[in-house]
Amino acid sequence: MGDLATYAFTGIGLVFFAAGSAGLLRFPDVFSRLHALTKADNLGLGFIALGTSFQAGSWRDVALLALIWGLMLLAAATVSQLIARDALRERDGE
Amino acid sequence: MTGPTLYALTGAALVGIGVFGLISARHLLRRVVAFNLIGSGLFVFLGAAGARGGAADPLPQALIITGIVVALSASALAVGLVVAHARASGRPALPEEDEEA
Amino acid sequence: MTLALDATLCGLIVAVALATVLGRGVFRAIVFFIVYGLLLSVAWVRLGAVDVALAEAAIGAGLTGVLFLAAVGKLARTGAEAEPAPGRPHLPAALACAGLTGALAWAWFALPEPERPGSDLAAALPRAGVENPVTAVLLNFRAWDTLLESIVLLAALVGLWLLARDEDWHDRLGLPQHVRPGGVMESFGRLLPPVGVLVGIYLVYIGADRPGGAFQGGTVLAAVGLVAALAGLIRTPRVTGHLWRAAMVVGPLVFLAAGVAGAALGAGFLTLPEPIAGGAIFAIEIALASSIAVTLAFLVIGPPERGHRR
Amino acid sequence: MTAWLSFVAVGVLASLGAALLRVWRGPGRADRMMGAQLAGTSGVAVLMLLAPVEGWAALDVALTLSLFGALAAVGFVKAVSADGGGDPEEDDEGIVEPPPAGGASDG
Amino acid sequence: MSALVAVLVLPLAGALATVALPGRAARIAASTAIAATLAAALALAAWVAARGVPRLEIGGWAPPVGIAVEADGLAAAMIVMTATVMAAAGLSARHMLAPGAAGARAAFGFWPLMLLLWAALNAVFVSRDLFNLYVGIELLSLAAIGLVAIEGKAAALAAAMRYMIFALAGSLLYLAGVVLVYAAHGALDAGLLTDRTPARTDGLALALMTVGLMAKTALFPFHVWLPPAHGGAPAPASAMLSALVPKASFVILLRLWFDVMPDQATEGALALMAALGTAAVIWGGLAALVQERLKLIVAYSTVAQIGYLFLVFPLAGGASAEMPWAAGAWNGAVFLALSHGLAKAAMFLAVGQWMAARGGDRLEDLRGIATAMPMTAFAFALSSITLVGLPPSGGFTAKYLIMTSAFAAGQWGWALVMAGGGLLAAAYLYRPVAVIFARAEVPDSPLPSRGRQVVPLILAGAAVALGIASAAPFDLLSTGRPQAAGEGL
Repeated sequence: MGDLATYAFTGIGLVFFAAGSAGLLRFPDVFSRLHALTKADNLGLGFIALGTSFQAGSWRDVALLALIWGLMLLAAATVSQLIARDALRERDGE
Repeated sequence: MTGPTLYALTGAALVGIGVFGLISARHLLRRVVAFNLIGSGLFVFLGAAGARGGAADPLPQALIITGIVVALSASALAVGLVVAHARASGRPALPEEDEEA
Repeated sequence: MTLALDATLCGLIVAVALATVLGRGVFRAIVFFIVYGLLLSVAWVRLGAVDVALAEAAIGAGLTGVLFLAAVGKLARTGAEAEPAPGRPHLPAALACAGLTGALAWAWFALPEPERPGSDLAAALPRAGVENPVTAVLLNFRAWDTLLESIVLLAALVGLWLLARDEDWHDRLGLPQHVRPGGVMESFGRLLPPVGVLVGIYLVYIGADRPGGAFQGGTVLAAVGLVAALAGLIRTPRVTGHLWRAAMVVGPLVFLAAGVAGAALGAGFLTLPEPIAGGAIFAIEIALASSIAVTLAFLVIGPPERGHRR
Repeated sequence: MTAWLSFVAVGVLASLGAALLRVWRGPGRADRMMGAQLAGTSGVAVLMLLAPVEGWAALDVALTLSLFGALAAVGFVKAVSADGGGDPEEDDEGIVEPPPAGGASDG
Repeated sequence: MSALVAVLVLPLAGALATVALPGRAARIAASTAIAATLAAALALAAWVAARGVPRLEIGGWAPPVGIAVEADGLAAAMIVMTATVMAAAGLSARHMLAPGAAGARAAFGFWPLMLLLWAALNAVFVSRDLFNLYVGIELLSLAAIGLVAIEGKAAALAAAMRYMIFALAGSLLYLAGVVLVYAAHGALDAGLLTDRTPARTDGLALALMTVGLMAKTALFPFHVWLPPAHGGAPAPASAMLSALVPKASFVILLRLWFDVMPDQATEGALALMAALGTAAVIWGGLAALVQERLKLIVAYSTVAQIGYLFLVFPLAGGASAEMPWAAGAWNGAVFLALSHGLAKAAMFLAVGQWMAARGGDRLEDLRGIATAMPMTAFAFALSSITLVGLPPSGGFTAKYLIMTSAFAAGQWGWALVMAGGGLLAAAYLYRPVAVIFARAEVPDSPLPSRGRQVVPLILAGAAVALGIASAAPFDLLSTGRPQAAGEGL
């Protein structure tokens, strides 16, 4: 049962990562790329964390997985905001 | 080809790439980056050597951690020198190698 | 499948290293270098060296990357950021480097099966006072290396401070940082440090038994300070701040004092008698981690610069 | 299970490789930063996938990477600001001069 | 034994104190550390001379688990020479780098860097562990780079940058060799490696380490960084950089080729090293002939003098190792390193005082300075005698030993290099000596006190005394000398 969940969730996570990368490569301009990326890869990471947690031997490891995902979300939210601002400035200023 | 061999060859490649970067770059910051590539390549080689025969040997790991800290110290001083030199001379390259000057 | 994983990882590492060296533009090279450090720390996990992976993630990828990024910012400020014309194509140099790689590769296959000190090390480990063998090597067996290494950090920092201009000497360290009050960067700077401090202390604390230790934990603490400084929440001190200077030397000093105490008590220089070795190592690690945190943060911030009195 | 997790890890590494293509191509510095951001997320994901195989200490590495990823992101933004110490959210009045051409962006 | 710990610990403790304490207290701490380390160095040499080689397994862990340090005669002699030069440089720096004279920045930085440099030198001289040596030479390089950059001008920063590139490249090459050694033998201790079963990779490892250390020693063709770096620093820093820093990597080379891996020494490699030394003697001498600034003349002379040191390799290594002339060549090279260190430091300190009085170091600026400052001029002349190799100086004894052993070995060419290099040295040192002793109108300028003028004279006198009373240093050097250079002629 736990193994099955791991297969399923990590698989879904991989699909999101693949989608994020495809978006990053194929979308035409920086803002749509940013849009695609921040959603896809953090969802992918979430699914992978969820999938891995079914293999964890202790609640400590599960908590750690959650903490890591939370940190990545926080960083991603901040960074995409700042990158977008910078991209705007870069477009206008140069 | 087993795991350690793969990593040892990667380390060897990194050393070569780093030395090439060191020789070909003019921008001093890129040279400092190249030093870091060489050093980490050597560490990967050493780590692969320590991973031969199953269990990882702790001694090379300790040496590598020491090496990483030493490399950061040297990089920090080098980066400071690059910035101070660029501020004093207006260029981020050594005078004898700076063709645009 | 694990071999495919190793092969993909190694291929990516080499490709990223090549991109770092060959791509035009310093900024691009540095972005690639940061990714390189990240991949390398994954590789260390695959090699079974989690202690090294932690050090690489924190120091190799993290702090070194931020150091280079900050340098790009500072070069922009000097007006000297323009890339010099790339050198002539270096065919002989490329061949020489390929030769060097070839020589190392040959050496790998020519290596004899080693008689490792592994058995001696394993025999000594129960008397080391800690369970993590890497910590035992760093803080006990090869403590002299580690003491000198903590001094290397200090030497680099003194040398770095000397690169300040005389007229800037009494200013605060590094570039002045400013952010939009209440903006995203500022709130990020408020959210991250509490988590970071906990993680740093955790890494120092577990170092005795599990991967981690003074260098990794100290680096995380340095990162916390850097985030706070970059987000404009704290102002960097001046070189004349004696409390900070004392914090820089306390780690090496405690280490050195422990060594001399061993010599004075007849046990020998840097000898930690077995019954108290665990406690002594923990004390030294705490002092070292504090000094490492302060010194590393100052190394990345750089020498004092004018502009704080804007 | 080991084979499956390794397979997923290879897949995530492949998507990381694709992100690197974006770092190489640019064109703007924002694109490069995004590529690096995805590379960081992928690296953390690979470490999570390795944890059941290599031991759960790998999560400590992932945790460290996520912290330093955040620091590096702040470093990026600072490095491309006009004076090396700014914030793209600041209004342009007084403090921030237009960013200099060349050097930092080279697409 | 405790003297061995003291020479390692005291400069470190002093450095930490100078970083942590405010201005005046830092200078007092520095002076205390200098005096204490000098005393410890002398005590160590006395201990070694009386009782043999002290060995310390740090932390109580024997290799291969731990790190061992040993103070053989070579280490003890280098430590005493280092202490002498450091004490002299420290005395001179008290005035030249006082906060009023040099600014708060240089006054803060000089003392910790000097003490860290000293600690690194002592650590390198006694270390028996190849990786510990790596950490030691990195500490040495970083401290030295800081001292080169201390002037803060564009030229000094460029010189420091250039030096940094060579020093880091050299360290990494050395590290590459160490990595190969550990991968092959699982050991880093010199003693364990002497008894190893040779591996096929040993030749490559030794070659990598040697090239790296050559770059750090500034042997031709890796010398380009040295003259601007040594010529641009303040005089006390130049004295340390030129007299001491290249010696550390040279001592490691001696240990590698004569102690750790003597089995790898092929005739061709040894001859190549001496040939590079010859090129350094010629190139450094010719370049010194055409310089107009006295500090650069003195710095190029270091390039040439380093060249001599490498003649030891074919005369005492490989097939020569078992021969009776090996000991003479080995002693001669170490003697040359010692007397060059003392004489070179004396020269830089003398020039520093003249620059302070005349405002520059162009030969024109210094015309007739002997009239105003006879003691320092005499020190410069005595040092010149040592560098040229005239009796009764230490330089003469060293060259005599090397030439005798070259004749005995039938390797006449190296003797010729010695003689030719001496003539070149006489030529490039004649110009400054003639200028400073020339009769000229002496401009009225404030002079340093007699107490300060006597410092270079003491160093130069010590270099000459090495030649006059060479018996005691010889006995010291033979303590724990590697088997390869065992018996004398």
